[in-house]
Amino acid sequence: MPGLALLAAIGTPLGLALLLALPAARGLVWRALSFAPLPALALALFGTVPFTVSNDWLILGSVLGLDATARLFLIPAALVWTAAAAAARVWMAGDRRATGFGLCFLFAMTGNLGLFLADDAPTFYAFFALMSFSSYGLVLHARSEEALGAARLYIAFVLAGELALFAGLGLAVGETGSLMLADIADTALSVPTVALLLAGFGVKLGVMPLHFWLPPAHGAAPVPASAVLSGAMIKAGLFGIVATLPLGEAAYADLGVVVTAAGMVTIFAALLMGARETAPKTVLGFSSVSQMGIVALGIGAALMAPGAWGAVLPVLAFLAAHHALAKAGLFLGAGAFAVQHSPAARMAVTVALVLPALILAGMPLLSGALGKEALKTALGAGPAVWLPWITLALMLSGVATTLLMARFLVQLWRKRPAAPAGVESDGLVIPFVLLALAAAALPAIWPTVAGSAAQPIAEAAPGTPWPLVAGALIATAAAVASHTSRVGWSAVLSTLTAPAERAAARVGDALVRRRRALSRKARALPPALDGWIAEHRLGQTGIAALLVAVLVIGGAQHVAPTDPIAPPAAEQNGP
Amino acid sequence: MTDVMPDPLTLAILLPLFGAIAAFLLPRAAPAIGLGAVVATAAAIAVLGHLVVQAGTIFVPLGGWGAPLGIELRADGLALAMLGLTALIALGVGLGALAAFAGETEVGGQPMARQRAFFWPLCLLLLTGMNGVYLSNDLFNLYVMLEVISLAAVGLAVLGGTVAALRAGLAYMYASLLGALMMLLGVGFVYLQTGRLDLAGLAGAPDSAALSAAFGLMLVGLALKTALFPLHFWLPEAHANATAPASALLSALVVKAGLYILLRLAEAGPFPGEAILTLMGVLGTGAVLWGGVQALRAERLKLLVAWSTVAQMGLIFVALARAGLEGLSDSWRAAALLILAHAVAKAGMFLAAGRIKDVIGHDRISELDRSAVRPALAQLAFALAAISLIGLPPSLGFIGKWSLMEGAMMAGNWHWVAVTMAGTLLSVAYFTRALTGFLRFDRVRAPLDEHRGWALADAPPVVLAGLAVGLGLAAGPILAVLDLGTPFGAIP
Amino acid sequence: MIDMPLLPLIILMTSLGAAPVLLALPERSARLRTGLNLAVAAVKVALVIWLAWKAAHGVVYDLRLSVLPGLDLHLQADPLALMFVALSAVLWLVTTIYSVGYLERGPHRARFFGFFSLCVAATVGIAMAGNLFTFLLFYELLTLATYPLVIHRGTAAALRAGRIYLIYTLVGGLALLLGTLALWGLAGTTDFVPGGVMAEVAAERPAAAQALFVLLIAALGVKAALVPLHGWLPIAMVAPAPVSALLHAVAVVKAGAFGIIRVVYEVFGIELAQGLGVTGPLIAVAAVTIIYGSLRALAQDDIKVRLAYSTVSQVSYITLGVALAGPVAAIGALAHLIHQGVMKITMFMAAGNLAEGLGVKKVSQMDGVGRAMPGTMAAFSLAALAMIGLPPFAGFVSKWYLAQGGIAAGQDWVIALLLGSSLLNAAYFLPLLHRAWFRDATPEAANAPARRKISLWLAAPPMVTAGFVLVIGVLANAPFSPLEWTRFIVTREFNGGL
Amino acid sequence: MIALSQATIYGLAGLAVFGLGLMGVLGAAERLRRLIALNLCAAGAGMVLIAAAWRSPPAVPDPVPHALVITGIVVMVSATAVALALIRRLHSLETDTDD
Repeated sequence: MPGLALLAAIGTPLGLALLLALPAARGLVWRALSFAPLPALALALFGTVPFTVSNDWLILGSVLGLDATARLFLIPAALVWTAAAAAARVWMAGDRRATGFGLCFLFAMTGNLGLFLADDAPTFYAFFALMSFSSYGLVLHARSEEALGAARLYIAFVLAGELALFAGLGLAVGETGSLMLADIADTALSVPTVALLLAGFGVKLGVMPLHFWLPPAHGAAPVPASAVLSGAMIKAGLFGIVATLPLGEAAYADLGVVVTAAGMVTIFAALLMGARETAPKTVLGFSSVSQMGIVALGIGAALMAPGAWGAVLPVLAFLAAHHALAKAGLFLGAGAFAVQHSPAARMAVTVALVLPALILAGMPLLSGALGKEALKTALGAGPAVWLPWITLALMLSGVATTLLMARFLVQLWRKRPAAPAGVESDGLVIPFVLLALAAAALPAIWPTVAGSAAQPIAEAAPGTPWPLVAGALIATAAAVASHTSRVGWSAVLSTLTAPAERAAARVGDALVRRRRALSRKARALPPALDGWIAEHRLGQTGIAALLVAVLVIGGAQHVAPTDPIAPPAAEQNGP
Repeated sequence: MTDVMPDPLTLAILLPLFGAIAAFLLPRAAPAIGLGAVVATAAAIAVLGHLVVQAGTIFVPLGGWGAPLGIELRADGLALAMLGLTALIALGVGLGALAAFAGETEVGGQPMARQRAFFWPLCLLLLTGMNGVYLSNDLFNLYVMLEVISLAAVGLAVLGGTVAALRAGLAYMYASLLGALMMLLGVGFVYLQTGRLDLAGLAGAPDSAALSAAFGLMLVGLALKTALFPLHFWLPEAHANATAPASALLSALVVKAGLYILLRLAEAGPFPGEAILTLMGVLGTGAVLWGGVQALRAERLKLLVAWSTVAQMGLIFVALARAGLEGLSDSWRAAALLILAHAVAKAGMFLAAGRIKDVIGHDRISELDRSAVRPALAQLAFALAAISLIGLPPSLGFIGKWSLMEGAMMAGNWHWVAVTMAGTLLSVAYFTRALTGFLRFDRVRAPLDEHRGWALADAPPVVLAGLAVGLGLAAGPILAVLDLGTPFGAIP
Repeated sequence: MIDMPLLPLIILMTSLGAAPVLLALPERSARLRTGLNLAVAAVKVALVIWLAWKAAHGVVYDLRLSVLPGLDLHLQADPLALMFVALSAVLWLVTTIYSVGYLERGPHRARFFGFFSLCVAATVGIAMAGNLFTFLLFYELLTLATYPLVIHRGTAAALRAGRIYLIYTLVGGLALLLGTLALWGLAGTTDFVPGGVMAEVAAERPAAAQALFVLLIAALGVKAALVPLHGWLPIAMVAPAPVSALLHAVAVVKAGAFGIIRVVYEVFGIELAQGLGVTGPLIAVAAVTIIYGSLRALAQDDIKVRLAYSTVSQVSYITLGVALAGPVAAIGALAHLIHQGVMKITMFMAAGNLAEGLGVKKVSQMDGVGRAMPGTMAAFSLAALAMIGLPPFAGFVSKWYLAQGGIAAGQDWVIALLLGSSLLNAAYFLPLLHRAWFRDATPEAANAPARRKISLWLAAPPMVTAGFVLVIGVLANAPFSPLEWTRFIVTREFNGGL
Repeated sequence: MIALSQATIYGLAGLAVFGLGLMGVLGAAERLRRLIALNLCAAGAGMVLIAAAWRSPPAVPDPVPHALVITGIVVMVSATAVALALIRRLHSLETDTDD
C-alpha cells in the first residue's frame, strides 16, 4: 500500500510527462496538469510517517519513504506545484512551445516531489538532478536574449552544484559506508564533505555568493515556472541540507561562521542589488535570495552549535513553508497583474498582492513575523557571540524585505511583466489568491499539519511592526526622493496638490459611472458565475477543496493520528 | 625392401623424372601425364612418410654405393616435410596451371599450346630436382640436383616467351650458373680437405682454411641461388615476369632448395663461425628492409610479390642467425617453419596474382580497383596469403615468426626481434597497397559483373592460401614431423 | 557436467562462419543478406543467453587447441568473457539492424556485412580468449576486419584515415606480439589466471616485469585510445555511422580496454601490479586521457568527431577503475565497459540518423533538430545525459562506483577528476541538446533538400539502445543487470587474487 | 714456405681463371660475353678440381674429382646451349620489336 502510494506520487507527474510525447494525449495532459502533484500531497497529508519502501532492484537499491521532516517540506511544495500547474495551464494555452514547457514542468515536478520521498543518496541525487536540469527548459522558455543569458547562467550554476553534490554525496557515502540519507546525517562527516554538500545545496538555495543565477532565472522564466522555482525548488536545497548534513550531531565551527556570515551578507546585499533591478520578477528573485539568507542564519548557527538544531529545524521548516506559499503567491500575482487589461483590474491585483508582500515583510501575527520571532528564540541556544548580531540581522531583514516588496509593487506598474496574449486572467488570479490566503492562514493551519513541530511557532511572539513601518517609510522617502530629484521640488509640490483638485472634480462623475457599471455587473453576475464554474470546475475548485481538506482532514488526523494512509484526496474530496 | 619394388625414396625422384620425359614426348597428353606423375609422387611420399614416422631416418644406398663416396639417399623429418610441401605445391600449382594455360589465345608471348606442352616437363623436372635435393645425402648429388633445378627453373621463367621474361630469365640463368659453379668449387674444396663427399664427413672434419674457403664458396653460391641480399638482383624481374604458375613454383620452391642445402650444411657443421652466421643475419636484415622498401615502390602486383620474396628470404636467414651458433640446433626449426610457411603462402599468392592479372587484364597496383570485373576469390586468396606472409595469427607464417622471435628473445638478441618487427610492418605496408586496391570504390562506374571473376581456377590459390593460414593451427604436428629422425641431434 | 562443450566455439563460428558467406553473396541478393545477418545475430544472442545460463549454473567451458608446445589456442567462458560476449552479441544485433537501414541503397553491402561479421567474430574471440596468445590472435583479426570498414566509403579522406588507423593498430598489435612473447619467455605461460602469473618473475626480475607491464598496456592502449596513442580514433570517424558506432561502443576501443582488464587482473594480478608500482602511472595516464579527450571534444564542430573525443575520454574510465586497484572501482570499471558501450552506440546511431535524415553533421547545424527528429534526438539526449553522469541513467552508476572506488582506495582526488570530466562532458554535450531542443531550425535548414524521412530500420535501434541506457541504470541493482554481473566478476577476481 | 708443387700451380691457375671468369660475369654488359665468362669460370673450377685430384705421380689420380669435373662440363655444356638458345630468341624478339 505505501508502495502504491509512492508510485502514484512519483508516477503521476512522470507518467503525464511521458504521455505528453503522444500528440493525441496532449490535451488530456494539460487538463490533468494541476492534478499531477495531488497524489504526493495526499501521501504527505494522510500517510503515516515515517514509512519506507525498499526497492533493491531500483538504481543502486533505492529506498523511498517519508519522514516527519520531509513531510513538512512536501506539503507546501505540492501545494505550490498545484497552484502553479493550474496557472501554467492557462498561461501556456496559446503557446507554440507549450509541449516542451509541459514536459520540463512535469519532469521538474517529478524531481522536486520525488526528492522529498527519497531515502537514499543516489535516488535523492537522481530526483534532484532531474529537477535541476529540466528546469533549464523552464528558464529558457521565452527564448529571448534575456532568457538565454539567464538560462546559460542557470545551467552553469546547476552543473557546478550538481558536481559539488555528486562529490559531497559520494564522499559522504564513502565515509558512512551506507547509502541511506539517515545514516549520512547521523555520521560526523569530514569538513570537506560537509563543505561540498553545503555548496551543492547552497547553489539551489541561492545563498550568496552562489546566488547569481537565481534572480535572472526567476525573472526570465514564465510566471508559473518562476512560482515553482522560487516557491518549491529553492526549498529542495534547504531540504537537502536538512536531510544530509549531520546537523545536531557534530559542530563545524568554521563552516558555521562562513554560512552565518554569508547569510547576513545575503540578507542585505540582496536588498541593495534588488533595489536596483527594474524587472519586478527579478526583484522578487532577489527577495528570495534575501529570505534564504535568513534560512542560512539558522543553518549557520546550528553548524556552530549542534545543540540548537533541535529547536531550529522546526522553525526552518515553517519558514520554508511560509516562503513557499507567499513567494509563489507573489509570482503568480505578478502574472495575474500582467494579464489584466484594465488599470482598475491591475489595481485590484496590486491590492491583493499587498497581502503576501506584507506576510513576507513580517507583518506581526502573520507567518513571516512569527517565523522570525521563533527563529530568534530557537537561536537562543545557539552561539552566544553571534546571537546579538543575528537578532539584529533578523530585524533588519524585515526592513529589507519591505523595501524590496515596495520596489516590486512599484516596478510592477512601471514595467509590466511579459505575458502571453489572450490569457484567461481567472486562471491566474484564483491560484494566486488561494496561495496568498494559504500563506496568511499558515499560522493557523501549521499546528494541524506539523503537530508537535509547530510548537515553536505557536509559542512565538507576534513580532513587531516597526521594521515594516520603517521599511515603508524608507520606501516612501526613497520614492519621493527619486521623484524629486527627477522633476524638481516645485513640480513635486504641485503634483502633490494637483491630483487632489482633479480628483475632487472627477469624483462625482466617477461615482455615477461606477454605480451604473456595478449594477450592470450585478445583473450579469449569475450567468457569468455559472459559466465560470463550468469552466473551472476541474482545477480551481479542486484546489479550493484541497485547501479546505488541509484544514478539516488534517485536523481530524491530529485528533486520530493512527489513521492508515487514506486514498488520494481527489477521490475523497472531488468536486 | 625388395629389388623388384623400388623404395619410395628412389620413386620420389624417378617418378617425376619419367613423367617429365613422358610429358615431353607426348605433348598433347602432357597435363594428364603431369598431374598423374605428381599424384604418383605424392603417393610415394606418403608411403615414405609412413616409413619415416615408423623408423625415423631412412638411408638408401643407390646402385650399391654407400657412403662416404657413393650416392646415398636419406629421408628424415625435415626432408619429409619438404617433400610433402613440394608435392602439395606442385599439385596446387599444377591444377592452377590447367586453367592458366587453358586458353588458345596468344598473350604476346608463346602460343598457349606451346606453353602448355613445355610447362609440364619443366615442372616435373623441377620436382625431380627438388625431391633430389631433399633426399640427397652427399654434396655432389646436391650439386647435380641443384643444376637440374636451375635448368628447369630457367625454362619455367622464360616460358611466357615475352622479351621481359627472356631477359629476366637470362639474368637468372647467369646468376644460377654462377652460384652452381661456386657450389661446385666449394664441393671440390671439401673433397680436397676431407676426401669424402657425404654430409656426415663434414661433421668430423677438423677446422682448416680450405674447409672455411669451401664453406665460404658454397655459402656465396647458395646465397646467390636463394637471392640473399645483395645477391637478389636477378629475382624480382625473373619471378615477376614469368607466367603465374611458373612464378609460383619459382618463388615457392626453387629458392627453397638453396635454403634447404644451407640447413643441411648447418646440420652437418662445423658451421664456420659465429661471424658468418651474424653476417647472414645482417644480410637477411638488409633483404628484409630493402625488399620491403622495393615492394613499397613496386608498381605492379607481381613485382610486389616478387620483392616480398626477397624480404621473406632475408627473414629466413635472420631466423637461422637468431640465436647464434649455439642456438642453431633450435633455430633451424624456426627457419624450416618459415620456409614451409613462405612456400605455401607464396605459391598461393602468385597463383592469385596471376588470376587477378588474367581477369582484370593488367596488374598495375594503382588501377586494381578500376576494372569492371571483380576477381573476388583470387583477391581473397591473395589476402589470406598476405596474412600468412605478414605473420598475423593464426597463420603458419605467424608461428614461424613467433618461433623466430621467441628464440631471439630467449637468447637476448633483441635486435633480431626488432628486425622481424620492422619486416612485419613493412610487409603490412606493402601488402596493404594491394589489398586496398581490391576493395573497389566505384571509381569506375561500370556495371559490376561479379560472376565473371569466379572460376574453378580460383580453387588452387584459395586452397593454398587457406592452408597457409590454417596450417598455423597444425603447427604442433608440423613440428613433430620436422623432428622425426632428430635432425640437428636431440630435441632440446 | 558439460553438455555442448563446444558452445563457445559455436558462438564464435556463428559470425566467423557467416562472414565468408556474406562476402560471397552477390550484391543484389539484399533480402537474403539481411535475413542471414539478422538470423545469425539473433541466433548468436540466443546462444550467448544459453551459454550464460549454463555458465551461471556452474558449467565450465574450456576449449584448448595446442599450437606450439605449451602454447594453446584457448577459449573459455568465464564471467568476464560472458559479459563482453553478451555486450557484443546484443549490440551487434542492434547495429546489424541499423546497418541494414543505413546501407539500404549504398554500394558494397556484401563486403561491408562480411567484414562486419568478421569484426564481431574477432570481438567474441577477444572476449573468450583464455590466454594472451589467443587474445592476440583475435586482436589482430579485429584490426584486419575493421580496416575495410573504416575505408568503406573509399574517399581520399577515408583511405587516409584507414592508413592511419592501420599504422596505429598494427604497431600496437606488434607491441602486443612482443609483449606476449616476452610474457611467454618470462613466465612460461600466457594464460589468464585470476591473480596473475607473474608473481615469480616479479620477485626475481622486477624491472623486467615492469617493462612488460608498460609494453602490454601501451600495446592495448592503442586500441583503448589512451593518450598519446589515441590519434587514430577521431580520424577514423570518416567511417559510416554503424561502423563508428561499433568501433566505439563494442569492438575496437573496448577490445583494448578489455585487454587492459585482463592484463592487470589476470596476467599480473592487481596486488602485484600495485606492488610493482605500475598502477600509479596507469592512473595518471588514464586521468590525463579523461581530461584531454574531453577538452579536445569541446572544440569540435563535427558531431562524430566530438563523440570520438568523448570516447577517448570515456573509455579511460575503465582503465582508471582498473588501475585504482580496489573492488569497488573495479565494479565501476567493468560496469562502465558495458554502460559506455550502450551509451555511445546510441549516440553514434543517432548522429548517423541526423546525417541521413537531415544532412546534419555539425554541431552548428543542429538547431531545432529535436523537433525534426524527436525520437532520435530523445535517444541521443538520454545517452548524453547518461554520459554526463546524471542519475538514474547508466553512466551515473559507473561514475558513482568509480567515485566510491576512489574513496575506498584512499584516492579522494579521483572525485575531483570525475567532477572535472563530468563538467567537461556537460560542456560539450549540453550545447548540443540546447541547440536541438531549445532553438528553432533556420529556415534554410528546414527546407533543405537533404531532408528525408528515415526508415524504421534506422530510427528504432538508437531508441532501443537508449532504452537500455535507461533500464540498466534504473534497474542497476536488479538481478542479472550488468552491475550485478560485474559485482559477481569482481568478487571472483578479488577472491581469486588474494 | 710452401713449395709450389705442380698441383698447387695448377690449382692457383684454376682459381685465377675462375676469378677472371667471375669478373667477366659480373662486369660484362653483353650477354654473349657473360656466357663465355661463365664458361671460363667453369673451366677454372674444373682446373682446381683436377689439380686437387692429382696426387704424387706414382699414385693413380683420384677418380672422384674427375667425375665431378665431367659432370660439371656436361652441365655447363647443356646450360650454355640453353643460354645460347635464349640469347638467340631474345635477339630475334628484340629486333622484331625494334622494327
